[in-house]
Amino acid sequence: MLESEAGAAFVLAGGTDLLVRMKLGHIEPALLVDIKRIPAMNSITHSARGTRIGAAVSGAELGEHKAVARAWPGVVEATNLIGSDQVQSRCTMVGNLCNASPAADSVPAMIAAGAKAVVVSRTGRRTVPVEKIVTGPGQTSLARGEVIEAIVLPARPARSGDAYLRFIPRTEMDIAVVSAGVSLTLERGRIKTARVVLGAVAPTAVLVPAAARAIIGSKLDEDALHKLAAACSAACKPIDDKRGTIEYRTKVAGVLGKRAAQIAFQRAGGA
Amino acid sequence: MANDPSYTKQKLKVIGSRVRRPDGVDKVTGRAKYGADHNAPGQLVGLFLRSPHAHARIKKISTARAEKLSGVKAIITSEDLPDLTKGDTAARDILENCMARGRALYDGHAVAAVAAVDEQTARKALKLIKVTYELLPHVTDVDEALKPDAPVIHDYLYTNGVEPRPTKPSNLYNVAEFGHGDVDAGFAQADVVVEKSYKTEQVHQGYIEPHACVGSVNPDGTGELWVTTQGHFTYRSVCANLLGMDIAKLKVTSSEIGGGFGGKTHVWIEPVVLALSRKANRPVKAVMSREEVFRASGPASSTSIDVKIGAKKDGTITAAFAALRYQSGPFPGAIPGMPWAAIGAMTSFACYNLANVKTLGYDVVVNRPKVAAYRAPSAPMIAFAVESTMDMVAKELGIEPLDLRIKNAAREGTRACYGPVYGPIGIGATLQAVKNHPHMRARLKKNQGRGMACGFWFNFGGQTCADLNIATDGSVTLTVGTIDVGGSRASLSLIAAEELGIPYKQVKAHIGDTGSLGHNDTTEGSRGTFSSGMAIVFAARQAIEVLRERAAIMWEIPIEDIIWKDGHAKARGSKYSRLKPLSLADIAAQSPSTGGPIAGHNESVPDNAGVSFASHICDVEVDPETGGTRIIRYTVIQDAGKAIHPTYVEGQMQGGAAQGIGWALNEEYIYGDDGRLQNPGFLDYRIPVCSDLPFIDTQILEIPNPNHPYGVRGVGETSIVPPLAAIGNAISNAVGVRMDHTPMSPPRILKALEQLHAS
Amino acid sequence: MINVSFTSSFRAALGGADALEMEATTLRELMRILVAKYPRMQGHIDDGIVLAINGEIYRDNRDVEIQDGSEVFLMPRIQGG
Amino acid sequence: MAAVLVSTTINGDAVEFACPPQESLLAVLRDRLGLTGVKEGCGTGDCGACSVTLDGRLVCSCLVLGAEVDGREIATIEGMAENGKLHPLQENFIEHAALQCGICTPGFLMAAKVLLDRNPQPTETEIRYALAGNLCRCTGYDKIVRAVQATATELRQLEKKKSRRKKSKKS
Repeated sequence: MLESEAGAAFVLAGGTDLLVRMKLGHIEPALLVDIKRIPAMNSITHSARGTRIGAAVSGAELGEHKAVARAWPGVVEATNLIGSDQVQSRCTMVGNLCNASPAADSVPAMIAAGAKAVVVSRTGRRTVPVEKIVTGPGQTSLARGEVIEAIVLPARPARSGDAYLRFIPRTEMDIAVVSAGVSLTLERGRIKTARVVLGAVAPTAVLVPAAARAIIGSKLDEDALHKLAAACSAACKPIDDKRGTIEYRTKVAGVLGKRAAQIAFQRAGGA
Repeated sequence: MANDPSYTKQKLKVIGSRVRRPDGVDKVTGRAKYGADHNAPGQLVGLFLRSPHAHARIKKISTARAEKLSGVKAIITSEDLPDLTKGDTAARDILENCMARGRALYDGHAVAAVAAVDEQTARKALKLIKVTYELLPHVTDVDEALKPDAPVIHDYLYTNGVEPRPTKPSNLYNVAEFGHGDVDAGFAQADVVVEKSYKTEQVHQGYIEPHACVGSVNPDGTGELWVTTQGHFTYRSVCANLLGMDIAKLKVTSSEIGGGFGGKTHVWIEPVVLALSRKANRPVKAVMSREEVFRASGPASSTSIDVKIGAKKDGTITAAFAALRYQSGPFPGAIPGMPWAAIGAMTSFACYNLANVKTLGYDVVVNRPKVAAYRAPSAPMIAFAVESTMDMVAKELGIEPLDLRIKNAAREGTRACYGPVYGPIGIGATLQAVKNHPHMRARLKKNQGRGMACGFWFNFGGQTCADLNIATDGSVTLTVGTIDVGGSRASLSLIAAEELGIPYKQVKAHIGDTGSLGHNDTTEGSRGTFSSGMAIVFAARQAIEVLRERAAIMWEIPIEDIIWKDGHAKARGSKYSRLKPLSLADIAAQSPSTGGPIAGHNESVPDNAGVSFASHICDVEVDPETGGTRIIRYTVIQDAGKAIHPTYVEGQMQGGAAQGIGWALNEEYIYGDDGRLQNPGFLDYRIPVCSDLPFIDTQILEIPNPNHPYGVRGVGETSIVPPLAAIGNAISNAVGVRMDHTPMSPPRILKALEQLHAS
Repeated sequence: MINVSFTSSFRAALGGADALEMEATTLRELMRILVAKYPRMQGHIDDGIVLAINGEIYRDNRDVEIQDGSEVFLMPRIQGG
Repeated sequence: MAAVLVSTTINGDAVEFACPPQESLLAVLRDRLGLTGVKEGCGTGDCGACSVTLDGRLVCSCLVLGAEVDGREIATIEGMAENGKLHPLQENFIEHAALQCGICTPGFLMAAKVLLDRNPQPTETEIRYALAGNLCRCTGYDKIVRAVQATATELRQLEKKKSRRKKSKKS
């Protein structure tokens, strides 16, 4: 259907972004496909081998899944930060991803977690790292007729933790001005692997390998944190807009990267 | 006695009790009807086409294709709205603001309107209207608009209030001066002089209910308008005048109002909706979108202010000066002789007893929406500047900021900075209450700071008209012409019950439409409970006269022998000991045979609503790494006069404080270089949400207004005045930076912190 | 005799004066006398003015009695929200 | 696009309506079904005035399409009072003056009810975050939070009484 529609075709999951764009007259869909009643897109499966979250699973439903919240507290928190309780009842990770806003809350956390998107079309199915989906503000690498069926999170080794922090001027209801997601695994008290991702500081969420390198091998001491913050700030290519300045985003990206790393470290059992 | 407004010091029985509001059930069940909740048979949907440009000549509007669309019933441009204002410049500006005439003056300015059978059709029609614009240079910043090379918005505006009259038009349309004494001499006496410049960005009232109305004009020239408004009588006369209708032939009904705060004191879409209805010969309903509310209703001014205060070592202020530059959108302020900066200038140093004071108000036009009143209009911005500077003076002198204020506080006999001499006022009492408040002694943690600030507002009375009708069972109907934004039906019912000596539950208050009462001024200036309350007192006293007359007829004794006490007619003297007192219900039951319905009326112009003062205390915590600020604790202390319904008085104090907090921290209109508003929605125009705020403690001081029988003062507005400065002072005390620009948003605070650390 | 003072903005209309001594028993009478003597004051009155008698503000009522020895202050009309 | 025929349940009653596929549930409720207690403050999910529940979950009805609710259960403010008796939240909103202008009240009541149904003993912070999707410009939220707290206490006491009665019946 999506493939054959000549006009503007959209997938409707939670609708919390799509309906706003329709209301404001930014888009006039010729076709809307509601995926909420497709069973494969509506469920969460969680096992030792990994976690699969259907594209139509709402933020609230994800938040209520205790096992996923234990394994991936950062991813779940990030998803639960999307909007109010009203929005949580409807919004989805995949919708958040495909809306392709550089400030999407769940995206840095997903990328930090090494999440993959299961992309389906009439001709088949492929698995793509989340960071390859969004190519720019409002743009994705999905081809016409392709939709994301689910997000897959890898198996979680022991001694791992993740965290997501965003800065907003209020306590709720805002779009992130800057955000940071960190996921890491410890070995004998030291950080063995890490992924650090920033949001709202570039056209897409950015994975910052230099920031990860700054803390790998460390016990997250002051020096490592300082280097991490510097690497985060260095990776920023933000814009000045109504939500923040270049200067502000660059500075606070480092602060949030540091704070998110500390939380993730603690969650992984680091001292 | 009957119409004497003097304070009576009488012991009050029901006033001051926290009764349930009569419209409560309607409002918790969804039954209450607001602006958008009314529908008329056969109504059309009205939509507006608005300019995307800040300033542009409208070369051509072609509506032909839209008119041909099936379902489109009327299209209006300025050509359908001839100028009938006969030299009344304020009315002409309203007309031009409702629909652009030759030029679009701001992003969002209406250029055409459509009435169609449904929203989809109306939307399609808007897209088919083709407007040819020629872009003109624009200016949105108040300081930029005053520069010599700024684009001059109107070639007909010459600065008023300066001698000699300027030879060239400019964006500065008015200069006003207030004050007394000799400020130069005063500054010469000072040991310390502090000067500082400030900016405050534009904010919106942010009422949750968008403007909405249903208008219907008949071919015979009569019409009806259902509308959310703070002043249905004013809407009636403005709409009738603009459209050439007889005022009495237009009936305006005020719906329940979903917040106004000054923003619903002026017409925006209503005259156009009536014009659409007249053209289509069908009722038309129009509801603004939230985006339209931000772009095209009436926010408050953005400002640029200089303040200079001089003081002696002992803390005595020797001189105070302020220059205020306020923008009012593309048109002069709503009241020709009293534009926005002038009002701000009048309130500037009203809290203080000053020998030498001078204020200058510069009013400026820019390419932004036409400014409207917002709760104590113009006062919060100048209070931010003055009260911040007061803290700086205190710091220079090494005096506690509170003590500096106490030392210089205005009192009875002080000449106010705006001219007159004060009667009994409450600023000193609020400052003493601050001093004694436990909040002032609470411990603060790292990165936390405490600030306090004062505020002033005038309060008004205005033309008022009210009816009180007694049914045959003794229940009482009040009909008032001021609207109920925050529980005034309850307070007015309490007043009637008090005066008549009957239980609160026996009274039911209604808001009358324009057909049921004489003119009532708009419900602004904190006047609702004050002035309608006064009219109800007088109406009740008139009704009591009638009740005594009727008792005299029933008993067949002279009226002079009858007194009204505790809700009963009582015969005075031992010769009448056999006469059992007659209750209001007893007399009402006999009314058909004793002369007909029993009622009281009042038409009056209550004045002297009593000036009002408040002092606020605020604790903040600042995250020094992000500049994020949280309000940890907040206390409002206000002289409210007698609180008729203390719970709703507290509500006014808390609500005003919350709006001030939003203004201080996050709310602002953000314009791009293209002159377009970038954040016309609640997502990026950030009003405080529930999790942003703590409980807001209140302390009501009841200093009676000598000019009201119960001592009532206006209470609604003053509470928005102090928060900006209280928060600025608290931030300064928390992390050492003096903020001079609102909102004190995280990027601004972080930048200030970095500058502090760099120096 | 009553002492009449004015907001600074009215000074031009009063030929530079900012205080006057006048005889009047009501605000209406005072304003009539004032305009007769200073015709340019009519412009300010048309724009809207407010009078204060000994600090008590009268925005609309013009039939208020003025006691001898009172101070009357004239300023522009104000509006609220 | 042609109109969609939808069968749904609103406040316990079976309801059928037809609407264009792009029409919001908010527009359906207000303009087609006359449920004007559901308010529109923004139309973009930022103010919460249009809050209703959909299969028990709190949603902004402006962010739901009418066409999506086929076979679902919707509750609006109009259904909150049962058999002519106000819900304790409604009582307490009046009692504590938790409303001034009242336009946001239906949305707050729906959000507060969902909160208390799930969490009978919320902390002040939990209440404030649960209500953060609902904007109020009049009250500063103070009396709203107090009304919810008072209701929570009242409902817990009611619950205790009920369970005590059950126990005494058993024994």
